[in-house]
Amino acid sequence: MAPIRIAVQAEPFDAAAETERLLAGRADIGAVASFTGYCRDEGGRLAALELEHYPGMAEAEMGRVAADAARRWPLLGLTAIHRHGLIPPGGPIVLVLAASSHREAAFGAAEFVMDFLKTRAPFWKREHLRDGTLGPWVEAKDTDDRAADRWAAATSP
Amino acid sequence: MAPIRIAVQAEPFDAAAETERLLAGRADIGAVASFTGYCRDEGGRLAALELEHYPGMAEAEMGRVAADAARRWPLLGLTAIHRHGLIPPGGPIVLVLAASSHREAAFGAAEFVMDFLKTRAPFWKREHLRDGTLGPWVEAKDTDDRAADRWAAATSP
Amino acid sequence: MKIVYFAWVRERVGVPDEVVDPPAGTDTVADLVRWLKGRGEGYREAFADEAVVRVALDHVHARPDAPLAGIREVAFFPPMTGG
Amino acid sequence: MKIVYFAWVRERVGVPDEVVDPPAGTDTVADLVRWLKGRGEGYREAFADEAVVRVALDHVHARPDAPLAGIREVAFFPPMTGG
Repeated sequence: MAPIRIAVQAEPFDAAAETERLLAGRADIGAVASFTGYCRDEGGRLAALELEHYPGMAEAEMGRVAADAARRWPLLGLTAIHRHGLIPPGGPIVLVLAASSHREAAFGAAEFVMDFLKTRAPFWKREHLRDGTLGPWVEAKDTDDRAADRWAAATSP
Repeated sequence: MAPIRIAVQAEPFDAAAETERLLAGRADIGAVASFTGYCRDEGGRLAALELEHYPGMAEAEMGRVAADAARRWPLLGLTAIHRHGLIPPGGPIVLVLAASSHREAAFGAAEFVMDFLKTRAPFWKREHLRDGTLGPWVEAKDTDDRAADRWAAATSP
Repeated sequence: MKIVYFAWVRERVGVPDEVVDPPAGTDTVADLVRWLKGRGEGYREAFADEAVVRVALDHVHARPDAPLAGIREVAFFPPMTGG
Repeated sequence: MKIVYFAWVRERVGVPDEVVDPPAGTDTVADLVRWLKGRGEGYREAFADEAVVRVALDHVHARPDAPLAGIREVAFFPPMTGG
């Protein structure tokens, strides 16, 4: 099983350092696919996103999603980090890194993990607006459920 | 059209700096998908990969692939950097970064660019072996042609 | 049994967590929700659309018909919007 | 007209590039390959399997039936293996 690293933290992550950690001491990795999700300013409306999470379950569920990916693709490493707390526009929210010998597995696993983090990891976004008021909780998107569902239909590689 | 940056160079690239360059001064980017390809040691057999390229056409073809991706997905930035020369095991060969508001476009564009760089950009790999001899030119893989071909079949998003 | 609430479910209920002692016969998640809705206006608002509220038992996603026997922590929350 | 060669096509031909003056009637890429194969053993080896060797005209991928009129640089090379 590939080395899996899961973290839930308030502070920003360092994607370059996390990539180095995946690669350290090995020369069998041919491909690293990564995804970073950022807070958008929504056309200047947003002062920040607040991310509430369920401590304990967030790590556990991210670990389950990562283990599913590691069973599905021949991975050489998988890292998933999700932040909580107040994140200003432009700030990073989530990082997923997937390492493999070949690019198909790296891309597949990174997309899979992102799709399931969105629909299964217990995090909730709320908008803080530029006018000082508290905006609504962000609503879940049907497109995210469909993105996650497509993996059930796909043949396992 | 998204800002497109193409580079063909001997020296290593800095993925973190390239990501910063994509993000600089804007807060409408919600997603950056990236791919880095590395030289594998092939079980200890390899001393280095030599990458020959066709100067001028390499940049032109990478630019055409990137422009195709930018027409196909709503991108906010796209970077593709390919190295040439001798690259030791563990060394980075190629970097693709795709920025968008949402993750589907970022992942799709990064995969598309990698698939077409593999089959269309004029680079050729040759193995330098640990025993000091020059190994064979790497043969093109049918799986790479099939990976590129699937985009013709896929419905444009 | 400890119950924890998150996001707008937490806001409507009015507390982030509580320890409850539901009556005998509260065997499933659905039974627990029915009992909670009898406890006040906030609970009724939180569970107004039961199909929307998600539940986890001891940190694992579960369905309304899941049994509560042996469970230490029940969590109620809206659909997730992380990532 | 300048011709450039890469990877094992270059090695078999024996030079990285050359300027050639093919005879009248050399209208397409296929005509040029036929003429080159008459120039010596290295060329015959390089183009032994014509279906494998790729061609680009002025930095753009092309097919064997592509016309050469107005082209300044023709490139021959194996299937690409970058990325």
